Amino acid sequence: MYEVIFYLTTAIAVIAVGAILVVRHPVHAALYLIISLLALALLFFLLGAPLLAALQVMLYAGAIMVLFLFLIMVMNLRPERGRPLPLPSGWGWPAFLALFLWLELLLLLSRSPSEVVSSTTEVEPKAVGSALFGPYLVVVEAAAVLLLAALVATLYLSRKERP
Amino acid sequence: MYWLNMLILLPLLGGLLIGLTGRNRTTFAQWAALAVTSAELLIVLGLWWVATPGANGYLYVVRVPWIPTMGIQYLLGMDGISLLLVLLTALLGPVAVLVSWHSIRHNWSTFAALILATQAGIMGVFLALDLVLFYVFWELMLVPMYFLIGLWGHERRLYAAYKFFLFTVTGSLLMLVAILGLYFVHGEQTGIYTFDYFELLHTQLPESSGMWLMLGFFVAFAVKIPLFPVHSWLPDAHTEAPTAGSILLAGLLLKTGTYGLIRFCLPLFPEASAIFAPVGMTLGVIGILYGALLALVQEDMKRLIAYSSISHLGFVVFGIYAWNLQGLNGAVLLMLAHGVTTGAMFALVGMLEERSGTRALTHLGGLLSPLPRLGAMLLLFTLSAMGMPGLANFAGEFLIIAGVFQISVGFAVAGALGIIAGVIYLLWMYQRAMLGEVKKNRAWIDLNLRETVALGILVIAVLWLGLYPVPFLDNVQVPVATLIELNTAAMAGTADALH
Amino acid sequence: MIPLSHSLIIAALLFTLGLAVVLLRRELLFILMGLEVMFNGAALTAIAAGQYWDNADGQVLTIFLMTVTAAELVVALILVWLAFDRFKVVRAEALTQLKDDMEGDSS
Amino acid sequence: MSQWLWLIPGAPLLGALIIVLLGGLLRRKYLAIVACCAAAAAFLAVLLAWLAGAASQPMQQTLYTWMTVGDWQPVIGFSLDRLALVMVSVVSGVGLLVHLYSIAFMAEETDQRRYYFFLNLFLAGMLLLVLADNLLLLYLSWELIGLCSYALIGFWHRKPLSANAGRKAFIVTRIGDASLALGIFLLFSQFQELSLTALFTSATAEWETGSQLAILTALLILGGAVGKSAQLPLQVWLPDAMAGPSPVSALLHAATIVTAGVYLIARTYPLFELAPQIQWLVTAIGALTIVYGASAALAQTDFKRILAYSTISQVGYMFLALGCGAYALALFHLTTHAFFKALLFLSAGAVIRASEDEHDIHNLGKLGGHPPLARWSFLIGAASLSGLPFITAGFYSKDAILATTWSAPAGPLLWAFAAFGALLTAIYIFRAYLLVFHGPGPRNSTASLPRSMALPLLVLALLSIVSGFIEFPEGWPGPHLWSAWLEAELGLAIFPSHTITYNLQIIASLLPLAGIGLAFILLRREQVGQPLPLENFLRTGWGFDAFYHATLIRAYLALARLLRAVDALLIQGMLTKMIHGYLAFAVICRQGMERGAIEKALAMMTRGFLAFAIICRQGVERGVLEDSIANLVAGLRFGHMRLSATQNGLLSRYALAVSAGVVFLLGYLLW
Repeated sequence: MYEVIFYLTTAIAVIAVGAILVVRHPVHAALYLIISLLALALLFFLLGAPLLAALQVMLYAGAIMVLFLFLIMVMNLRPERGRPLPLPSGWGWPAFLALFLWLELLLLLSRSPSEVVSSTTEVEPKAVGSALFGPYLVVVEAAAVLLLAALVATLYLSRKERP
Repeated sequence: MYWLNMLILLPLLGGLLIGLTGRNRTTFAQWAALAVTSAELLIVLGLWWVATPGANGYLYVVRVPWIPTMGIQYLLGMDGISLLLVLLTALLGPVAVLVSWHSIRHNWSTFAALILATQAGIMGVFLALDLVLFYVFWELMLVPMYFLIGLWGHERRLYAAYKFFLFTVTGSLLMLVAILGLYFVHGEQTGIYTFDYFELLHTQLPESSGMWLMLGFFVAFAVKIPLFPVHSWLPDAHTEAPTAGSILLAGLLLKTGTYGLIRFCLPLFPEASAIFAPVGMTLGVIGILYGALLALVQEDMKRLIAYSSISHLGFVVFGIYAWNLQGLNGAVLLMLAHGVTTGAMFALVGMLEERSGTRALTHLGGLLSPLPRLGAMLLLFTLSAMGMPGLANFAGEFLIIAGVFQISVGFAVAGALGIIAGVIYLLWMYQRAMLGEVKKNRAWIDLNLRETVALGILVIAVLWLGLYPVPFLDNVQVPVATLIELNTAAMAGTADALH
Repeated sequence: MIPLSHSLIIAALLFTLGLAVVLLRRELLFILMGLEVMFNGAALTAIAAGQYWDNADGQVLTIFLMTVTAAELVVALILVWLAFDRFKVVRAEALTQLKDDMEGDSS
Repeated sequence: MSQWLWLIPGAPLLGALIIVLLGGLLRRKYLAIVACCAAAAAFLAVLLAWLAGAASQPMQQTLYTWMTVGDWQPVIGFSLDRLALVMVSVVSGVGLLVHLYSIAFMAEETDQRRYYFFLNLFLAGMLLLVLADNLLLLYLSWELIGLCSYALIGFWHRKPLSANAGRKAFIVTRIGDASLALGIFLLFSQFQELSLTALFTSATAEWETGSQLAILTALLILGGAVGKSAQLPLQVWLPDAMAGPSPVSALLHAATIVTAGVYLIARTYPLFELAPQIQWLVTAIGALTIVYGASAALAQTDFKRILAYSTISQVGYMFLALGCGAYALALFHLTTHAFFKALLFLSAGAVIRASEDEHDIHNLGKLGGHPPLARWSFLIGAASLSGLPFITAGFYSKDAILATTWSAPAGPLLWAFAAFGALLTAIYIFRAYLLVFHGPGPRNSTASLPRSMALPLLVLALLSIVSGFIEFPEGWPGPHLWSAWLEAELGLAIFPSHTITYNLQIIASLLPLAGIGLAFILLRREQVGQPLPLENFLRTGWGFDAFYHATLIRAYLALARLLRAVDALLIQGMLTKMIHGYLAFAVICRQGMERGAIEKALAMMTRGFLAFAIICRQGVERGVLEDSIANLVAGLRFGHMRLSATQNGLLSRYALAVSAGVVFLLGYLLW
């Protein structure tokens, strides 16, 4: 059962990514990307990394993809200008894949925790945390500096051009 | 001695501060830059005053581990020679700031930051005794200089900046290879992998690899000096740079090359250098005569002075490779003298250009009457450049030729010819710029107080160096004696090898 | 129990697909999405390896990967926006400032 | 007094400093007064030195150590022996008089600050030169006076003639200076010592007479002396130097600077005694220069140029005496010459100034109306210069030199030269006198000179007559104060036997009289319109200037231009081409990898071979190297243009390249 879910999720992720390769509209591509990210989150969960799964959903599927969509919206991109937005035609497949994912998640959660534990060894968030603030403390600081730099760069790039 | 760190950090941090806060506040940037450079000068004067030489001739040493696993340290040291060059660096700082006061019209804060960064880099080069640290400073001084030329230069500034950078970087990469080579040779011999200058001094080099490593260093320094075949970046860079840039280039950057010869080429590879010395002297003498001849046919005053720098630096190389008491003393003294004299001449040409709008000798003339003070100053420094006794360059040139005379009479005669050639082109320049009829009639304004102060500092230095160089020479005795011991040892070694 | 090799193959598949997106699509936004997929493939490798050795390091690495991705993406998106705003360009082949200028350097 | 020795050069130096630093605050009139006070202070200091007994006991003073290099520590130190005492007296005395004269002469000038600064500085330099106790300090002052000469000759720098003359003087003397410097280096490398007394002791102890080193050293020092003293072949600067103001000509180019060479040889005579060949060379230079200067002076039309050539010729007499070993006599002639030549220049200056800067002697004669004082003083100077027997100082000093020449090697020949020179001297100076003062213009004039100009003229006229009486000719009754006093330092001159001496003296005293007669005859011929034989040749100073210009200067400039062309073409061009070559090479490599088609490479190679063959044929046919190089460059550039298309700036291509590289690297690492 566990393996079946794993490979199914993998298939969803791969299909979603493959779809990015062929769809024409950026919004569709973004939708497929979200699907694949969610599928990956599920994979992380199955691989015993619940913290990462949660983070994946929050950061990628939540924050980053919103940025993508926002940008697409601001740029108001269309494959060919003049034609009406063909959104209604393209939502079926993503919806189907998402539904599939949801079902899998339900199935997983409905099973008893012991079975899940037996099939994989979970690495606790606590272990991750103590590793982060133990041996990797310096790297965390460096990452903070990186984020600060990105912040400054973004501010600089997005400033209004002086007259 | 944390004062050594101060020497590097003060201009670096000061420059950073001015660059960040001085935007659109020109007056603040100017005065702040002046304050920082003056403070630097005061610190150096203080260090000079209290200097007490240690056992090995070093006055101050700072040693902090940096990357211990690779044997890299933060190792600064100051002996007599670096003291004098640091003094020169600090002296030219306020001058460079003062002459740029009005000639730099945009972005003063950035300009000040770059000037100070260059100064910090040069200070570092003169102080670093860890080879990796030296290399870092060596490159560090290039970058702000590139921007100084490229942003505030004259018409063909981008070409000049690009050429300058390309030449020097090519040279310094060879040096990096040589540094690494030395590191590994030393490591294999002793098992201690280190870039420490004092440790590397004791490396026993096989003859052929010693020669190659020495050549790696030599090429980097020769580009900076610059010696005859690789000099072509210098006239362009000097001509296109802003006045302050020219002062720093001619006064200081060129000295890093000759300093490198004295500090690294000779002591690290005494045998190879002893074999190489005749070639070095030949290159020096070619530079002397070649620069002097080409200077005669230049129309652009800055270019003329640039070629005269080639000639004078040829003298320095000449003296270094003569490798005896008089030659080395003279070389160090001439480095100081040339820094002061040529710096002042570039400053004067800059002032002349501000007033007349041109540097072309064909358009100048007769300016002694409307600009008596400027004319008198230019005469003084021109005389110093042509080796008038009692002024700065004479003592150095005299000692160098006296030293060379003991090695080879022919070379000495060629050097004396170089002095005559110097008189010819410098007087010709002075006559065409200052004497004769005034070619342009406009409201001429003589030197103002700011310019007089800037030049006054240099006048004092020129007279002091010419009339009483003992305080400077005293500092050089111990390092020079060490170098000469190395030479005698090396000569004995090669003599043994031959028999 | 999933063997490590399977996870790695999946990760490689994702990575390759992302690379294909980067190489084949012309729009800047698609290229960025492809990059995201590639990052995620890498993250999956790290997680799978961490699972295999029963170690928190893989997850730590993934967290850093996310940080880096976030920083990279923010700057990249701004740049895409600037390209659109200044040059009215959304496709990568229209941005050819790096092209070797044959006439310019024949001095 | 010893510790106050520095005052002698120090006083004018201080004056110069005051003028340059505070001159802006002073009014024009006071500048001259400050300068005169400084000169007077120097003169007073010299007088004090006389009173303090410097005439019998040499004085020494060391101010401070100049530089320290190992054991060698040259000092700033002075020594005042009898030789130096003579020189400082002459220099400071004439200097003071010229300063006084300048007050009135330069009163109209606007740029007096510069003038007095350099005049005072010159005085300081000259006194320093004389007092220096080591060669380094001597060289310093040697250069310093050269500089002041440059600045003062070019004082009226707006005229290109003046500026050029100044530069010429500086460069020509600098050639001599370089020779002197090399001599100093040679001495230094031999003895590690530059102090004069120490040098002489070690040189006489270590070198044999006539050894090569001694000859070389003496020759190099002679080169320096010849440059400063304007002797053959470096005499060309002095006639042009007359472009400067007249007082400057009087002080620098008659009394002092040109005698610096004489002083130098007299000072270093122990070295010359070690090299008899060079000593004879000094004699020969002197003899030739006497005739050269006198003959060239014969044909000049410029008033001051006559005096300039006369100076060259008279300094030749001093060289003659030096070469014969009669150092005291050379010094004697130096002293009297300083007086009468300064007198001649100053009175000529007064005449020229009164006639509104007219230099041509014919025009001066036509203008007439010269101040009587100038006329009389010029006459006295001319008489003294030509050596009118018994009553003038010039007779006593020149006659002694003529007499002593006879006993030198090749003596009679040298004597003939010198005597011929003496005859010419009388001719040219009286030709000038007669043309200027007895020309067709009105003779009588009431124009009087300002007092500060008159006083120096009177003093110098007096000295031009009486200063000879301290040393009567050899074999005559009367005082021989001069040679007796200097004997201890410079030795005695050698004279031939008394009968010969008397005969020579008779001939020598007749020569000036004959010369004056000849001058009258020459003048008649000139007024009829018959020119002198060889006039142009003589007027241009035997064509030395043109010769030097054609050979040395043009060659030098040509070399400089050639090197500039080489610099531009070879070094710069090669670099650019190298960079282009690298670029083209890099692009070819990339192109070859991308297309990967062997045919293309083959086709390119064939095309390249074809092009090469064509280029070779063209090269052979035309026989010009440049064409082939140009074609090569053009070919490379063509290839570059074609191949740089791959660098297209497309993002995805670059990304592809990156990933391909990664795949390749990974593959390499894995297998």
